[in-house]
Amino acid sequence: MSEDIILETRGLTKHYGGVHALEDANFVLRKGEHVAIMGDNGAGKSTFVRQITGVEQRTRGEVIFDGQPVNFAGPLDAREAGIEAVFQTLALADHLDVPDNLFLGREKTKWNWLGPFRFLDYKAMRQDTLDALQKTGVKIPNIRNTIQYMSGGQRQCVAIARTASFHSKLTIMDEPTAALGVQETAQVENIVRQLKADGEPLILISHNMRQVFDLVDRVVVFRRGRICANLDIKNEDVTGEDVVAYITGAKTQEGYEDAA
Amino acid sequence: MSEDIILETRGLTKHYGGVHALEDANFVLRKGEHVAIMGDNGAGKSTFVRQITGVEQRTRGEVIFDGQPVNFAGPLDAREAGIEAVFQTLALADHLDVPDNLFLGREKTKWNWLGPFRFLDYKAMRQDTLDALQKTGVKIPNIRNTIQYMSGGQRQCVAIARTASFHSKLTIMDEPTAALGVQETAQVENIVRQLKADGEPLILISHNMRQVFDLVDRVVVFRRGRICANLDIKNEDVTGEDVVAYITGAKTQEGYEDAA
Amino acid sequence: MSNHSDGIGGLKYDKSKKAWPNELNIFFALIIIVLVFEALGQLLPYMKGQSMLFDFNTKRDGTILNIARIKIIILQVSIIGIIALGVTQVIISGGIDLSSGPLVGAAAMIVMSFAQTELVNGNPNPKAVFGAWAFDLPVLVPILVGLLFGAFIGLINGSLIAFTGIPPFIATLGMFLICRGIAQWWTRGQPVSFPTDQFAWLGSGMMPVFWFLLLALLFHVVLKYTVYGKHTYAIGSNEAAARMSGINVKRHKVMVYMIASMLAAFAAIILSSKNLTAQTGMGQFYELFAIAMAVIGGVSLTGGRGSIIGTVLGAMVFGVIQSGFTYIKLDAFYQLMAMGGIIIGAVVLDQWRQRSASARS
Amino acid sequence: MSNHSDGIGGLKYDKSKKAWPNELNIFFALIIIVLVFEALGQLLPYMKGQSMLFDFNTKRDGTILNIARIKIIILQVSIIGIIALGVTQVIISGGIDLSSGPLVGAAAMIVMSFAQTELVNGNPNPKAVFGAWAFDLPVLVPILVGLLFGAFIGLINGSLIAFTGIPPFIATLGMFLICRGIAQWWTRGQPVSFPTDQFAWLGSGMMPVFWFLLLALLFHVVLKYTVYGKHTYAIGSNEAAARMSGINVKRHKVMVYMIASMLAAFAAIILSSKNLTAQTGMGQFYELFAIAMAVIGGVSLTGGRGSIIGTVLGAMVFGVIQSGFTYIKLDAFYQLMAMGGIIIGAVVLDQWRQRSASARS
Amino acid sequence: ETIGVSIARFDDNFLTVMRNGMTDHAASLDGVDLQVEDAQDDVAKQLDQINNFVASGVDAIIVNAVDTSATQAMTAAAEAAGVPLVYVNREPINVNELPDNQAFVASNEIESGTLESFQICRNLRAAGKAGGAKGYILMGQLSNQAAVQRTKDIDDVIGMDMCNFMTIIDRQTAEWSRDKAQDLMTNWLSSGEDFDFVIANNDEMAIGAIQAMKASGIDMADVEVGGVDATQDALVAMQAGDLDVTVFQDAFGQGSGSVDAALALSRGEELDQKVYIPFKLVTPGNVADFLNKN
Ligand SMILES: Nc1ncnc2c1ncn2[C@@H]1O[C@H](COP(=O)(O)OP(=O)(O)OP(=O)(O)O)[C@@H](O)[C@H]1O
Ligand SMILES: Nc1ncnc2c1ncn2[C@@H]1O[C@H](COP(=O)(O)OP(=O)(O)OP(=O)(O)O)[C@@H](O)[C@H]1O
Ligand SMILES: [Mg+2]
Ligand SMILES: [Mg+2]
Repeated sequence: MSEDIILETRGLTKHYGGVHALEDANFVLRKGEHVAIMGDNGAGKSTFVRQITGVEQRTRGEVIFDGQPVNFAGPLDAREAGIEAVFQTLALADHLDVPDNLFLGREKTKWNWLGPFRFLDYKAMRQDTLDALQKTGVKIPNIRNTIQYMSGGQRQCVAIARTASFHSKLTIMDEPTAALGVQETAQVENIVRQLKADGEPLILISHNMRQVFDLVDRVVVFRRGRICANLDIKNEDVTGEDVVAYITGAKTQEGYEDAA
Repeated sequence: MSEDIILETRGLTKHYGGVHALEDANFVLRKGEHVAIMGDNGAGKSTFVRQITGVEQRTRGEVIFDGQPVNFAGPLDAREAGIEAVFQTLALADHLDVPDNLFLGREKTKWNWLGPFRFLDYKAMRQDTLDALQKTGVKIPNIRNTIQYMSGGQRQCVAIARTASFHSKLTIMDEPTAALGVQETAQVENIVRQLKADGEPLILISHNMRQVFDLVDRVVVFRRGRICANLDIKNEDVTGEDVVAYITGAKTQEGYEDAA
Repeated sequence: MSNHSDGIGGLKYDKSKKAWPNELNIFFALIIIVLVFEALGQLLPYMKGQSMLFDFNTKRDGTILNIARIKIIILQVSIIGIIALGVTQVIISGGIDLSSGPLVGAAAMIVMSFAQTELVNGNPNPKAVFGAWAFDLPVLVPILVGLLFGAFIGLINGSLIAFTGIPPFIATLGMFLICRGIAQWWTRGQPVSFPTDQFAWLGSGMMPVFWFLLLALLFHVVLKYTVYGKHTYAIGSNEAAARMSGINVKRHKVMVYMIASMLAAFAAIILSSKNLTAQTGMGQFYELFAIAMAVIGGVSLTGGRGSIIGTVLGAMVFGVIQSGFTYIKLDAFYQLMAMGGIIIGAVVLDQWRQRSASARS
Repeated sequence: MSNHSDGIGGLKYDKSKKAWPNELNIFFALIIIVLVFEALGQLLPYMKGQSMLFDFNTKRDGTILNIARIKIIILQVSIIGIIALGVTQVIISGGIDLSSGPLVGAAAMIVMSFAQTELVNGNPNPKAVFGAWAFDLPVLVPILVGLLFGAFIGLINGSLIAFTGIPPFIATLGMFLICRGIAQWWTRGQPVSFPTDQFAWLGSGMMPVFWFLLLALLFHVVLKYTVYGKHTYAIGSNEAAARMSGINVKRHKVMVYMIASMLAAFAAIILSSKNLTAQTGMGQFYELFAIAMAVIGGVSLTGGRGSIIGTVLGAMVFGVIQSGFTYIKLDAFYQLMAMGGIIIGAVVLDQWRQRSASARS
Repeated sequence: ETIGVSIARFDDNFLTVMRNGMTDHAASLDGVDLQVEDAQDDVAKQLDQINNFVASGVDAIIVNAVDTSATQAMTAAAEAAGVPLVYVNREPINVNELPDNQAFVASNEIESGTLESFQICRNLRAAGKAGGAKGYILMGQLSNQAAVQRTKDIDDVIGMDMCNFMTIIDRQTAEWSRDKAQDLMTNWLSSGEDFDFVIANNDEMAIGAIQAMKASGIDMADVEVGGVDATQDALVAMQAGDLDVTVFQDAFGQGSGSVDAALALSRGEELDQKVYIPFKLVTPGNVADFLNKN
């Protein structure tokens, strides 16, 4: 295996009862590379992400991260290994406010010798939260309100700010701009460009063709639980219509005939 | 008041504690007209919808529907008056399956003399569900699975199918295609076109400029809880950039200087 | 039901891997518990190889089954079982009902006062609550009084929960205390005894079992096949969604609590008839056991999931445990501990089967 | 705290309309209840104008306040209050603990067996559980034994809930029965009495109040200002999100239940010391009242919301009610009913204030 | 004068009769107010109730102790406040160290279980079963003193030479309740074992057992059944020939006696500090004497 591969899956498969949500996915991501995953609703994209991040346990297959076969027991393991993810369901605690959510699981603290009873450094977290949100361009009248009643876009921006605030070996974003307005979308796309500039690899799930063509190097298409195309859009001559054809099943790439 | 107005709001206002989410909204919708509401995240679009549909009680202002001032105690009243809505939060019951969700609150039944204990006509509902879903283009392996684990797009299509299956005097869709794939989005846009052809009025909330210009007659822009522009895109010369300028606050339309 | 039209494309769907019904797990747990008791019967020296469910001497009934034991297993849980049917709906709708136990006590006292007979062994009834007008009333009177009382309590529970928005735990805990108060206040703590023969018949012999199974069947159908049932599940699954879908959530909740309380009141009628007396302390801890039966039967305390079949099986688990303990002559202290362990064990088993079923597939 | 940097633009935000803290509502409810009792004291003819909290004769204490009554108001809820502190955390984390009451009984029996004195009025201790070695042990021994027992029970509760995934209601209901069994089995139902003077001191006089307030302060700080507290709220608010955010949810839950059970065990120590005896029936219904105190104090049974201050005020509500009833000489039956009504009323009031506060703004 | 009363349990039949004895007697006296509280079988609650009485400034307190070994703390609380205290029905453990302004009116619990089981033993002998008799024990709530004591009494009687022909097949708790006793007895019956007697810690459980036996067609003449309390229901069952033994305790008398004692103490009058009220055995022979007593 070449040294510069950050993530590889071999034969990754997930069945839910009788539903074959993900079948035999072979996927490779190089260091510094930005890849988009596209596909119909229910094609298995989020399922793929959940297997990689340990949110669920795979039915079979292998995941190799940073040169090591890994078997995360939960998302905590994945994060500790260096994978940051924005999940489609956002994973926010409704009754907590914005800073609490942003720092959930890695609070800034004082008096760390107190172990689990160490004290929270509320002030520092609040300031950092404002800085992090600024980057997403979202507007929130009062970050100390609980997050439960915030608008769809505000919630999504909090989840994105959380991921963007911490350095990682791999960032995964599942439809990060779905609920975002025009301005906020532009800001989040800037965050992605910054990651690219920093050389941090990214998996982006999106239904937005323009966004995908603007941002990433390569597109992987899922169809009915299988990968059906792997398109190097930076170097090859691929159009939006081609991608749609792969998504709908009008075309299937060579080497992926199983998915037909 | 002219006869052909289906919905009008006067000075509609909603405060949540200290948050002024909606301020003095004056809005008019004519019969058969399709209007889009655009605006930043947190601008108050969904709040506006919630006041009209009786999900929440407004702080002040008037709502006139179909010529009558109305004061819906809850969404049930609004639906009975003829307003169908796809909410941003979708409003699905996680532990029920697809037909149950589609027909929730207006089940097909037999033996109606049994009152609340009348029997469900499962078979008819299942068949109708398949037909309704077909229209949205979504793919669901088994509609009798509970909806809790379905993908974001599948859930959204169920919510849309629910609204599209029933005739109404006014349809409201809050970001209906946010989570949808390319194909499904096209299908849902066809549903909207069909509504237009049938002369049913529609309020569409969307962040997608292309979609808005394709589908609707008029765009109303919200900013910081206030309406800041009302653009007749069918007849006037309005570009996407103009709309963005209104959204971001770079421009404010005459007559809406309050919102500046 | 229709078999080839349940999907509209997309992923491959393998029909042979249908989800394993929850109720089967509980059924297995039940069988395992029976087998353990049978094994203990063989292994414990002082049991002299007795069997729990079989009777090889066939000395009493002429069958190989120990009919007497099978009867008592279900008889002793029938009355709490009736309550559990109502509690099942309440929990499915996302609520909880703590008042059912004390309601049994209060309803029993009230009902029995309208079911008294005039002469006991030829002497005047020493426990008479009212004057002569209340003696030897037709059996329908106490039944109606009981059901009305239940409906009234349920109406209050339901209205408080639906219209003021207080948590069901608090509304029914308050009602718990109120009903205990009513039970003690009714006769200032004196028991009420000596019912009419008609009334005594309602809960005599295996009648409680008959009522339990009849009502279980009825509510199985109601929950599974009627609009009432569907809305109950929908409200428990996502109350906001149910409201937005146009279900009249408040009215429905009032109905759910009223039905539950009427079932508890009916249980009180059967219980006082079975015992030929009503006492203020009756029904103690019934609410906890009714909830436990439902939960063991797979009803989820967060709402939206569960079934009457599950609850009936959950009740059977309790029946088997109780009879099993007397059968192996376990000391009372150990009974409590073992009962606690078995309740936990049954649910752990259920969880574990559910998980391994989904992992295997 | 910082005042001008809490928002980043967008809507107009009116700071003067800050949300009204929940705890204030309960405080008002408390005051209303006190005022009602004072008014009743003036209005009821047989009360002869007595006051509940004031004592104008100053016949006993020399102050205008009825110190004896104020003391007993808080003294009588201190012990359940200590349990309620633990229950508060459990509920905030999205769980429930039914085992705390029976745990009090079991822990009291065990603790007292290690706290016995050898000679009672010069005679050998008639209730001795162990032999001579267990007499007159240093007071630390029974305390440690009690806390260890509590930690052990909590460990089992927490592990069952965290690792097998069974509902907390069932795990702790099972433990409820197990602890009752342990309490009865320990001495086969015999009470254990006659502790050492040192041990007797722990719960004597106003010591229970001291412990309660000390622990309340401690846990107020822990829940509000530490990582432990924040994670407890996060898990109760959205367990899946907490897990996805990298919180070790399982380990945390075990901690929460261990702390709750240790608090219940500590309550048992204080209780048995206060009563100078341990008895298997001790702690009956404490779990329900501890939960009720928390809920009246604004802790949400669906998790994620609540505070220690609220729970302390919730406990005070019970204290005032109980003393108030004796003060106005209410019959015991009516006491139960009125207590039920007041619990419901306090929470309804709270709900109503919350709503009208948000409507007004 | 106001007297505070704390009763162990309101939903106990016997204690209810005793309570009525107090209230009826107080009502017949001029200017005597009773404030009766339910301790709900909770020692801690009982202690708090006494403190509440002190805060209300009552003139005397009557306690029906939940647990007779928990009386020390109560004695101390009342003594510190200088309020007279009377224990009723259950003998406090510190009976010999009571301060001057405290007294007790009670029965010796050891008598009840002993009278009951000894009479059963004699009946069995009379029925010619001295060669060996088997039976069951129905116990009350194990957290309750009376249950523990009465069960121990049974064992003590069986331990005597005269009664050692009796053997116990099984003993279980039916928690004082007729319903639980009915189910428990039915369970026992389903094992098919023969038995000659059933001894219950109270009448309610004895009646439950009788109902279960009758339902399965057992002739009540063949089985000796004993209870304690002599409640109305029990006496009726005895008249019908179902119940063989019960034990009468003058609940009404204890109740009114305790009120008199409390009044005397609060007025500083002379008084016997210990008043024992004996149990009385009730059998079909003398049942008529007790019919209208409890
Ligand atoms: N826990 C589960 N149990 C059963 N089926 C599931 C579960 N999770 C997902 N599925 C099914 O697996 C399929 C793939 O879902 P997934 O969420 O991966 O789709 P997706 O590609 O992310 O779609 P979208 O673009 O709509 O987000 C869907 O058909 C869904 O119903
Ligand atoms: N119940 C509530 N309590 C407090 N604040 C609320 C509540 N509901 C909404 N808000 C606030 O009101 C503002 C408007 O929210 P709304 O959901 O209407 O935005 P939106 O325009 O629909 O945004 P998006 O495009 O992200 O969906 C937001 O700042 C939100 O935080
Ligand atoms: Mg997805
Ligand atoms: Mg919105």
